[in-house]
Amino acid sequence: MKRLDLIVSERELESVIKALDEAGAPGYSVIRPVTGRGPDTYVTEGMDFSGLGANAHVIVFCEIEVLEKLRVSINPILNYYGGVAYVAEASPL
Amino acid sequence: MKRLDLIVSERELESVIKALDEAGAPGYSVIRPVTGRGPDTYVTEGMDFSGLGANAHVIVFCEIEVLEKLRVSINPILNYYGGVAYVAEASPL
Amino acid sequence: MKRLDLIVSERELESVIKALDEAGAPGYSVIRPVTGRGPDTYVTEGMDFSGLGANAHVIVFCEIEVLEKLRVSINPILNYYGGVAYVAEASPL
Amino acid sequence: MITATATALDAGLVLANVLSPKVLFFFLGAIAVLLNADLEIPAPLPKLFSLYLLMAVGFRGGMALAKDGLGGQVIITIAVSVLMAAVIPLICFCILRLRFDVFNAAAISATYGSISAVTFIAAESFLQAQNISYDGFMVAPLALMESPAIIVGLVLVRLGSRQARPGSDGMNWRKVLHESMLNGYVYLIAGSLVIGFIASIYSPAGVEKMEPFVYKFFYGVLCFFLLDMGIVAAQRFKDLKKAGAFLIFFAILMPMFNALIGGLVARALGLGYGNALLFIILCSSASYIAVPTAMRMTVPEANPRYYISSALGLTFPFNHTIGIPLYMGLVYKLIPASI
Amino acid sequence: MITATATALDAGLVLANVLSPKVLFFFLGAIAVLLNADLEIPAPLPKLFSLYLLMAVGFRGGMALAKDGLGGQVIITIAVSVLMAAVIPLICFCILRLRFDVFNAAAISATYGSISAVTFIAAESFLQAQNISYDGFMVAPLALMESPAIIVGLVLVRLGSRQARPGSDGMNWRKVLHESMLNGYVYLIAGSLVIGFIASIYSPAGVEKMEPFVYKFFYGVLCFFLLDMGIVAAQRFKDLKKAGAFLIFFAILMPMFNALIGGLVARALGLGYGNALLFIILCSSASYIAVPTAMRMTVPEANPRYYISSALGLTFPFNHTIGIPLYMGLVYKLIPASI
Amino acid sequence: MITATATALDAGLVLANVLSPKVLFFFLGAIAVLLNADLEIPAPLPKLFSLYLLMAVGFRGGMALAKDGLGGQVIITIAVSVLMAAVIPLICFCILRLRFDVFNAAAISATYGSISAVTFIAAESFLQAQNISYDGFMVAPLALMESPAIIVGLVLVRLGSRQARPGSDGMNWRKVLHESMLNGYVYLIAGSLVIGFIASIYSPAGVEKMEPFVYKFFYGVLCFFLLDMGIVAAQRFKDLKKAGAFLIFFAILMPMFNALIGGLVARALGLGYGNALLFIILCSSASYIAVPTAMRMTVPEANPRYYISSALGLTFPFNHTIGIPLYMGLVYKLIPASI
Ligand SMILES: Nc1ncnc2c1ncn2[C@@H]1O[C@H](COP(=O)(O)O)[C@@H](O)[C@H]1O
Ligand SMILES: Nc1ncnc2c1ncn2[C@@H]1O[C@H](COP(=O)(O)O)[C@@H](O)[C@H]1O
Ligand SMILES: Nc1ncnc2c1ncn2[C@@H]1O[C@H](COP(=O)(O)O)[C@@H](O)[C@H]1O
Ligand code: NA
Ligand code: NA
Ligand code: NA
Repeated sequence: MKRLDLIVSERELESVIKALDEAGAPGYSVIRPVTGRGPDTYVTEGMDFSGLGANAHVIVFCEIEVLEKLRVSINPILNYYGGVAYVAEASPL
Repeated sequence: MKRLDLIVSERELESVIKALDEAGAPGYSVIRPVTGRGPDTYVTEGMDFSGLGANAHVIVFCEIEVLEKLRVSINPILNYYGGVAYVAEASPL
Repeated sequence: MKRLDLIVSERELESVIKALDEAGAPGYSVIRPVTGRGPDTYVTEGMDFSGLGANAHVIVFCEIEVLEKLRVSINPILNYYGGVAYVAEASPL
Repeated sequence: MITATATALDAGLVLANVLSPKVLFFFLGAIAVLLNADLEIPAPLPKLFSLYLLMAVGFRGGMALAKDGLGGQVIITIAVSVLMAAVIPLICFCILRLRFDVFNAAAISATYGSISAVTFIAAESFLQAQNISYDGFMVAPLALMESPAIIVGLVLVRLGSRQARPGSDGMNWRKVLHESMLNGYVYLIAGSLVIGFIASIYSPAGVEKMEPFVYKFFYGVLCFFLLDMGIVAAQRFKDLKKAGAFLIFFAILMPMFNALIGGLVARALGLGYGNALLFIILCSSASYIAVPTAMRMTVPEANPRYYISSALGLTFPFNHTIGIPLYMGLVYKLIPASI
Repeated sequence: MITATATALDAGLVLANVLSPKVLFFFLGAIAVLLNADLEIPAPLPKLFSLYLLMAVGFRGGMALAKDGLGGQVIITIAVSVLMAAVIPLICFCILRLRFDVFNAAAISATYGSISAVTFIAAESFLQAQNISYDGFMVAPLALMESPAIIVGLVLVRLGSRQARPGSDGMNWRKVLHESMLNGYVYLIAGSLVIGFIASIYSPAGVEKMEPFVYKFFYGVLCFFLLDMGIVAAQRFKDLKKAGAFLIFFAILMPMFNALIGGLVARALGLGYGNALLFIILCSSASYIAVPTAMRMTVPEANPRYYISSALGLTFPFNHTIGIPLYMGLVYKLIPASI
Repeated sequence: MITATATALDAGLVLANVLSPKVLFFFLGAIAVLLNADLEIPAPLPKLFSLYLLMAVGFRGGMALAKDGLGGQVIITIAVSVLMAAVIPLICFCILRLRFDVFNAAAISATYGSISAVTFIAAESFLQAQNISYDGFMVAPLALMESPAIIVGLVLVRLGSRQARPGSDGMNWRKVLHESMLNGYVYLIAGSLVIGFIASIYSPAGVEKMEPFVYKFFYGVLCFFLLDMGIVAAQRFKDLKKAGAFLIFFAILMPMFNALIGGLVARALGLGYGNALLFIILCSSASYIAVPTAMRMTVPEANPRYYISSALGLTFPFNHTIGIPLYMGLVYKLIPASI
């Protein structure tokens, strides 16, 4: 099994989840709000009041085939709007 | 060292932590609320007001022996009530 | 690429982030509040009202060279104040 | 002739209720979901509102109890309401077994045996707006009706399911009782009631300082909370549609039937207009607090989609909009005016 | 002579405004950032305050609308304010293009075309403190000025950027309209306005129970919220400094220029003192709610550092401290006293 | 004879205090922990309450200060209270060294040198309920007593620990001073005090609008907060039991001893009944806000279990229930009635 960690803006969460559903991910978990920094962006809780929100952390445990599909649907979102996605190994307890 | 990621309902958190203590886990961290979806369940923040709560994410860094014990105590909880548990490699910084 | 998971008290978050910046981490994400237990400490949300806070979980995806520098700057903080840091493999989606 | 007047009255009551701020905010939340508007009340704000509402309603109940005393109808009314919490699940169970397995039928039944504190609060607001008096002791069943409903639900599971269940060996009744009686919300409302009672007697200065908090602020928080409940209910209603027509009918007809039973019992108890409405609400509303939590723990075989969605997605909105004024109409028909 | 009086007046107004609790709490937050004090108002508390403020200001507006009716200047004033939300971005765009690319210029322009609800609320408080009357209908533009500003912003991007953009193939105008009109906050203020209006007519008892919540409690929450806004604005101001002098000047001079236009239009519309000030605030304030959210989605090429930091880091504090009394001085000069 | 009356008086005072809503809600929280009820007030709600309480108490203090002025006993009383924050840790240290190492003894001492804002607030409420007047300036020490206590604590560590400590090379006194004076809560209470003072003079209209927020709402939030504190204190009490009998005795006897010193000083200062009680509370209460935070940073060798649990798990509940009325009895004995 694989483990995918996605960190995206809360604003893109909906489209990321749609992509997960369409790629056949067996499930996912979402943690928010997440703050952070990228190479040239900076996200704090400060904009919470405005609805702009902060980031969300999405964890997906899935087979490698699902990742292939996600690569196609999610990478463009990350490239356009920002965010990171990393894959690691994971095995059920 | 191993890293165990557990995602369970907040309602089962207490019994999961009890199992961790009994298995001799050197420590653990808990993040909540966590929302998410499994193959046929769906957990949102919406029931927050009701005390039913959402999910919790438990991270445990431990030796492999602890995992052996946890397999016995935690897997039945996950099978009966739902939730996921995945293991990965991890080494101290 | 490597994935570094840090769990430290919210009180040390600022100095940890400073260390990340100085070590040239390309970015990081922060989740809080996190509760948990170590070998002989116990952190709950209960002290939230007091400003003492709970823990924070910091995730860093970075090259191994950054980890070398962090080992020097962050390990002393963890040794003095507590907290854990674990490294794992990760590859971009 | 009388019927015509009563019906006309009902329509006026429905309008007065539906166009009150609290119900309009509920709709605002529900419509946000339908239009997919990006309106969200993030955790733990809804919890803040529900803690506040339970604390305030308990405290107010305690104050009223201290003023009115425990004589007359008080003890008997409370006792009968606890009885209703055990009887109603039995009726529900018989109906639900037509379509559902034992586990789901029992879990839904327990939900309908118990009560919705917010529906009760809304009914109090309605009575205040209509200038109809009621007694503070009617709050007490809010803290007492969860446990019997849960216990009856579990007995039904026990009797109904033949094979042994994994979790049920030497099934920890203690854990169940604990969960049902020491659920945080049940505990808070009961505790606030006791505090309101004690403080009214021994600390009038403290009570006076508490009053702006529990009175002036109350209705606004109720509106805020109902805004959130509108969102949740509309989301749950989507779920409910998947569960099929039977449960949809059940979630509307059962409260009405329970209201009728409640009305008849209220009449037998000799309750006045206000108390009778509140008694009916206790019977017809369904729990989405302690019971689902207890069911999740003790009957995980049941699908929360069924028992939560029916209570929240339909019974709750129904009672808040049409139910309360409808039951008021019922009260006018059943209860002799002289009381 | 008249100028001297007016200027003296301004200084008094500035002082009265700057030394009011709301502005002082704003400073307290800002100074905390400068001194690096460990003061933090964690999520989602600021959201609680902003939800409450929008709900209350909408409800109060609806109540006033129900009392005053929709006759006279109402419709025309609302229509013109919507027009201003489209015209102001065009002016801003021309100026911003001197230094910024199309994407950033358009995003900042949209921000300044729209409004800041909290600045509006602060201006209302200011008028109340000065005992100057204003009309409830002035709240309506708060819900109506976001969409035109966003749409004009996007049209500018379309016209200005020659090459095709990845996200813009068959660019989903529907999505944009949805985002701009069904933004949670816009929806909440509009919905609360409608509820306040309906309930005032059909549920006076409900409105009465709502009053302590929307009135008594209001100013304190505003102070609490401004404490947070002081923190955020000071953090954003640090960002703004990196963006350079041009944007800093823009973030102060543009609101003043927009205020002047607004003042002239208000005079042409024949608005009274109070309404004229609120109209000017609609023109001169910049959005940090719906517009940045929409811009992030539709013009990700633009750097949020520019459009959020200019609106929040400078225009917002400027308007709250000096702007409001300054514009009041402008109103006294432009508007004939007889109205 | 006089003693008998005084003792009888004490019992009445204890009852009046213990049966007030605020103390009863504290018990409700504590009992929830004992019964393992599932009652939880999730983060950041307790922070919301504490921010509000500090903001309101500071603002009210500022208002009172503006009314009463800075003459007479004001400056001297404030100065002496700051002195007490430095003297009390020295006494505590000598006692604690009997059982604890330098680090823990110093950290606990600093805790007891500083103050508990919520205990102070509760004492104000108690005085109001007893119709005993007090002065607004007594709030000022709340913002001034943290720093001296922290500094004395660190000096004790320096003097007491012989070997060099890792963090202490060129030990950043600047960082320590920053942490102690610009702690978020200390900053907020001081800032709100200044705002209340300034606004009272220059913005009476603003202050008037602030009043419902800081007065009417106050006691209810205090109860809500004390419900949470009851939960936290009971959890901490479990910790404290592990720490042994010495610390348990210390956590009850030390506040009483400090109260006695405080009472004698209050008498020497010629304070009236109300001010004397508040002065005693400043002496006898222990900090769980700025001091633990500073100790964690500067004396990580000390175990938080000791210094947090003693202050929160026992001293806090003791002062809230028995302490306040007990000290009032002390005031009646020590202070001549004529004042
Ligand atoms: N190297 C990284 N490690 C962990 N999180 C990151 C990293 N880079 C970016 N992020 C997260 O992804 C968000 C978006 O980053 P960006 O794509 O640079 O705008 C940031 O706000 C961080 O929360
Ligand atoms: N494949 C998955 N990846 C990540 N989280 C999951 C996955 N499956 C389930 N979860 C989480 O575990 C919770 C319980 O899932 P379940 O066991 O299917 O009821 C869900 O609500 C998710 O938060
Ligand atoms: N083995 C572990 N696994 C996961 N989290 C841990 C572990 N040990 C400690 N932690 C986290 O790190 C925090 C500080 O631990 P300590 O360094 O033991 O004081 C704890 O409160 C936990 O949140
Ligand atoms: Na019921
Ligand atoms: Na504008
Ligand atoms: Na003290």
